[in-house]
Amino acid sequence: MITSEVSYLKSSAILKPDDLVRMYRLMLLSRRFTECSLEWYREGRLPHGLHPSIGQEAIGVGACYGLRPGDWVLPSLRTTEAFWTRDVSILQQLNAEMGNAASVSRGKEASHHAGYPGNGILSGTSIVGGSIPVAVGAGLALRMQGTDHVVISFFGDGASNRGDFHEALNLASVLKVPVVFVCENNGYAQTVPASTAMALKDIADRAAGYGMPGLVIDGQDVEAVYQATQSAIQRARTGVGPTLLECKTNRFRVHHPFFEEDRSPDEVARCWERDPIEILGARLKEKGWLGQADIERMEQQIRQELEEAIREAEAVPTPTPEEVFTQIYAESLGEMGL
Amino acid sequence: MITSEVSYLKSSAILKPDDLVRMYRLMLLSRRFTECSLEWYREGRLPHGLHPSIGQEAIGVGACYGLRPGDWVLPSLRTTEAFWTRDVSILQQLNAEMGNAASVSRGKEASHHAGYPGNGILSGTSIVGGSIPVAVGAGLALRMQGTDHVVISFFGDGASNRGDFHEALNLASVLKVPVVFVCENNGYAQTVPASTAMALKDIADRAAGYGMPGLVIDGQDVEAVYQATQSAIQRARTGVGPTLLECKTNRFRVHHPFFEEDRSPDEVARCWERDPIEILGARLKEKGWLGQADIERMEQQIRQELEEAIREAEAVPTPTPEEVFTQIYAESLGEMGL
Amino acid sequence: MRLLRGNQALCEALTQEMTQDERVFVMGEDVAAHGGIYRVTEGLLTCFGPTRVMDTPISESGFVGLAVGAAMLGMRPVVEIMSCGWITVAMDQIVNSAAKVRYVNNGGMHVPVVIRTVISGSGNVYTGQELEAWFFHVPGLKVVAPSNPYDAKGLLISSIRDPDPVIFFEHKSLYSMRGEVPEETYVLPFGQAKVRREGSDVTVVAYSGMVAVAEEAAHELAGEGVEAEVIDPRTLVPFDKKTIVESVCKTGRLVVVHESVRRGGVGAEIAAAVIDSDAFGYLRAPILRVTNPGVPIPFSATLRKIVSPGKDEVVAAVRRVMAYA
Amino acid sequence: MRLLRGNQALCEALTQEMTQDERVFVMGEDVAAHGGIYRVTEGLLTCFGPTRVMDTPISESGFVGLAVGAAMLGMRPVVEIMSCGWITVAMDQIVNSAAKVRYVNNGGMHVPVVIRTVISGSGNVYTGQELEAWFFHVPGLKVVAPSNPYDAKGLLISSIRDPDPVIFFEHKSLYSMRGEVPEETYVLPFGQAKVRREGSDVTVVAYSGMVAVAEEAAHELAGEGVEAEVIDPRTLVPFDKKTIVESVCKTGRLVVVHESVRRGGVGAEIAAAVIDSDAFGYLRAPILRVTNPGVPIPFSATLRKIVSPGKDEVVAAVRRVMAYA
Ligand SMILES: Cc1ncc(C[n+]2csc(CCOP(=O)(O)OP(=O)(O)O)c2C)c(N)n1
Ligand SMILES: Cc1ncc(C[n+]2csc(CCOP(=O)(O)OP(=O)(O)O)c2C)c(N)n1
Ligand SMILES: [Mg+2]
Ligand SMILES: [Mg+2]
Repeated sequence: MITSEVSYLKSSAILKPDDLVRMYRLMLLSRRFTECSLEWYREGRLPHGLHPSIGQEAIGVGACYGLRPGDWVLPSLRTTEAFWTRDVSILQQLNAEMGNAASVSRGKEASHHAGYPGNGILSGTSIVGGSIPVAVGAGLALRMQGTDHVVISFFGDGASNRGDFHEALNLASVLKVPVVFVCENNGYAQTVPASTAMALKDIADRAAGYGMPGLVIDGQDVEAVYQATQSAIQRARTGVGPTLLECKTNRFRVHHPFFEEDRSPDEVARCWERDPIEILGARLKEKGWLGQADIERMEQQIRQELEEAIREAEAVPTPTPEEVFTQIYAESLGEMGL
Repeated sequence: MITSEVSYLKSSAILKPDDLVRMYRLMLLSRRFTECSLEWYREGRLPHGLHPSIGQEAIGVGACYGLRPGDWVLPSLRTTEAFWTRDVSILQQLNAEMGNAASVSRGKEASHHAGYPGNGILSGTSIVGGSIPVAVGAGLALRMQGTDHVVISFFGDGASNRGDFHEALNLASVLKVPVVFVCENNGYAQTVPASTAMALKDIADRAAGYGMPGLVIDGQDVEAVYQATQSAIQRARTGVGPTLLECKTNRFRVHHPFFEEDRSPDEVARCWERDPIEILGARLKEKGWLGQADIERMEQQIRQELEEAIREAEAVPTPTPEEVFTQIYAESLGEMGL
Repeated sequence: MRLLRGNQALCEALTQEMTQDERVFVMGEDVAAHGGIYRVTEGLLTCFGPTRVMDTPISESGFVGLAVGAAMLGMRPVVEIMSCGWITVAMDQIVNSAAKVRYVNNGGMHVPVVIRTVISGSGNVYTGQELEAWFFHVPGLKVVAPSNPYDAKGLLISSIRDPDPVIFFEHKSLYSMRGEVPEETYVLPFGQAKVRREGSDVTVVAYSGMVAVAEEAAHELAGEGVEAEVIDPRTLVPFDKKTIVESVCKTGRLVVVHESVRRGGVGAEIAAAVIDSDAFGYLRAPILRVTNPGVPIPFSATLRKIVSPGKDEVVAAVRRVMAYA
Repeated sequence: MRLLRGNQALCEALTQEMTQDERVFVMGEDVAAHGGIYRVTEGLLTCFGPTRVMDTPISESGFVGLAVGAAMLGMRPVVEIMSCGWITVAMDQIVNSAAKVRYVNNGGMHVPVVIRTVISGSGNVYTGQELEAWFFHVPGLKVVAPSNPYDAKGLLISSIRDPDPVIFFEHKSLYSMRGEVPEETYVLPFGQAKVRREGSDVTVVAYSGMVAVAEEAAHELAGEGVEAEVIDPRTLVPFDKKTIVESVCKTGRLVVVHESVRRGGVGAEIAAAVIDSDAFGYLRAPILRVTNPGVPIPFSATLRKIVSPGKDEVVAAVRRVMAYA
């Protein structure tokens, strides 16, 4: 099944006003967290900076919102939203961004590839596309263990050009693994436009090559993402098989603060015309489910949480030197490591 | 463009009776060469045995027949026919099967991955699928050099599940490389049926994922293969881009003589119902272009050529021991190799 | 005791572990219906069914990645890569996924996966490659290389039970080698070398397919009055440095034998580690290595014989170190 | 003479070679429009146009394969893999395609390709990996690792002109390092070490980013009256064993420094090769290695400092060998 237009499967999953407001808050939190992180990075308060998800917030929130405990996700380098939606706290992620002694990896890995087993988040690698087969394997385990849990694998348009994408989707389809592939197509891989990297319009069209449904979703519409993912999750849970969801989106910022922006100001400005937070906000206001005052309260709350968290994170010491040698293996090899 | 049925592009390339008789002879030669090689291997006269192409002869012959000097091919482990069609002699390939001092690699590589630069044949590797990007690179070079030459990349159904297939086809399409991808879909990778390895009927459907036309061809019909390849070659030569041709075929024998046959005798017998040599033979007889007597003469000639060649090949000495150390690098590193 | 071939010993290890631990499963090309091209997984499909014994497409990177993901969620996958010559296509999943998970999660997740692969020093330039040195170089991976059926069974069971990713090298000659193998389940600890033969004149370290070659050489040398101590480290990571250093302190001479390429091979590390150990002061001769001299394995059998180290080369090396000073 | 940063020196090498040889072309991620994330390919797109300077999809295995195929038909591709941490995905094309073509064709075809990649010992567990030892182990590959802008330019030009596949390691610190670089085109021969500093007490071998560290250490040691001879092999394959062996014959002491992991690293081979050389009889102390001790590069800068070898570790190792006997 191939859809070459923006569309999504109908689903019975109903989002109540409360849910939508919660989704709005998650997106807003992610936006502010990212902005602050970039700011704090510029100020030297954070060591590395992150890959800003600004403009793409609807994808991680919409896809993860309906997950159940016991389900798993494997975020891309940019799916910051997966963490919030799966209840990782600001403090946890700031600790991770700092690599301090309270971070989940105790300074061994950065925030964007951090794993939180307690929250159903698998750690990814820096190798673009390399985590897609790992996510499929996690799904395989869940099925072998007799559960009806599912895995969501997030990755970018660029990752879909890696051999691992191909092998993973083919394996998932032929083994009917309960996994949902969510491609965050922001049209770029670092500085290279997708049009330079592939000769097709919709990555969703790749699904047919694995005998899998592929759908194009409006990645700026959190409800659309939610509904499509829910259908795909349902398909996965019931053992029918995996689905590829291509969420069309835009990267509103440069790839990473290390980079210079090559895109024209015009092109970047056009991205902002469809801000997922604005889109949901307008809808909620229209329905009367969220007022300007509510939003301001939310903003204030978030700002306060962020400030408390950074203060708290900055008070945490760095890991102790000896820790660098632990957890390479289950046991220390000592002299047997040569 | 996707065709999910057996079909092929119409082409203006016209095969004259002479051409068809020559194609018949090439297929017959390949069949007898392979049968003899297997026999000689059993008798210990050849050291390794080959991957029998019996039943698949129409593909290599049909695809390579219309190539021009200056075009290149990169055969799969089973495209024995590419060698004959590009004028490699029986003796050359027997020397290669023996790895003797007259073999093109001087004993360094076996026949099925031999390169014959003079005949426009690139060497492949033992790594299934690994040669597909290499073939694309050859095509890229031909275009950069300002020629209108093309490359044919042969590979099996199993190879289409490798990441390199994905990356190579995507690169070829986006760079509009003059290459034709010919997938020899014999339904098996060693002992694993394609139905276990992928959840789709037609590998041609994968082409859409690269923005490339994909066509299903009757791989038992040498004329169909020829016509479809000619159209695809035309498309490549004129700079329009690559094409994926899926040739449906059957492997009439076991993967390699090292293996035991897992398929039922029934299944194997069914393969023989569509023997490409019989199919073309019947057509030629019907048209009156080839009589039974011609065929018998051909058989006899081929048998004689084979016997002369094996005798000649057996008289060639093995390479001299020192040769094992040459051509690792352009120059001998001596002590600088450590 | 009962004699088994190496492939039978490995198959028994898999069968026993799959019986006692339902988290263990097997994945690879031709491993299910066909029983493995070297018959190591024979009968497993019948015993354990298609959900635990899976034939895969030709997607080594993909299915190693799957195994890593499954292991992260508590399974114990054993995957087969039919030849070390194309483990090259799965390096990323092995090195960046499997080997790093424990570290980046500070132990919060780990990857108990076993990757079985076949080495041989025969075949051709591709399939003849023995690349254990690559994995040896990567923190986070354990590397196992049994030399006989008894060790193969015990080490495979230990590998499956080990909490870390293990690259398990099976030399083709192991499959047809017969040896005594107990029926019951047993484990062999990692990092314990086996002194295959005691001797006081020279220490010969060899692993995998070269242990038999070293033993043959030792036998011949004994006829000349030279007593070689043959040591098989059995696991390369962890590595039993102590046993080897003690032996060299005793003999004062060391020859290292491996079938893989010399430059940057495991033998270089063994030599370098011994040099930087208590044995330094005891060394009476240079440390020699008997290895592939740096040649791709050619197709011609005549040429191939020149490349792979055999008994004669080991004997010659020992004679050289014995002649020293 | 004119001072250039390392990335400028490399860019100049590419520009000059592309100007004088139209077979040379460049391929990789972000190399064209962006000019390379480390600015090594800056301006090439403007000079040579999109057919000779190509941005690729994230398909390292694919485009390395393309480069091999193009090289087989007479082109001279230079491809960039942005971090050695994911050269893992291209191992098969490098080792089985590029490295074997000459041999399997008995010289009838060959692969003059250059694969540039970046090492750093910083970043994280993935990007911090320095895997030169893997390539060092593979017959058919040449391995180059310049330590300064002058060598970088000359060695890159030599690499492009070399008929064999070259893996060209660029340490991140090289890009910002300034050094004298002649404007004209020049080549540096492979297999010729550079004695960076003469000394009679101890030989210190270091390459790539560690040469500067070794020189710093030598400077400090000179203050203590210890004269270290610092040697940069510059190319690891071919390797200038002679210069190092002669130096060790003179000094009697050897310390090898590399930023990559110790176990199975290039340093092991250097030590093992020296042991099995004329220098054996001259060695007055064990050969020490100063390396990453076998730890993935952690994200935390505090932790990272512990892992990467610095001046102090080199000084300490030299003091240890000086104290010996
Ligand atoms: C295999 C590999 N090649 C290159 C890189 C460098 N790199 C990091 S992020 C990135 C772009 C990824 O693009 P995409 O998958 O579209 O995700 P996005 O950054 O747009 O969210 C690249 C090329 C890498 N990390 N891994
Ligand atoms: C990467 C890799 N995996 C496994 C193998 C072992 N192997 C050799 S041929 C083959 C089957 C190839 O199947 P297909 O591509 O369909 O070609 P066919 O043999 O059917 O012609 C396999 C699995 C290999 N050579 N390379
Ligand atoms: Mg993108
Ligand atoms: Mg097949």
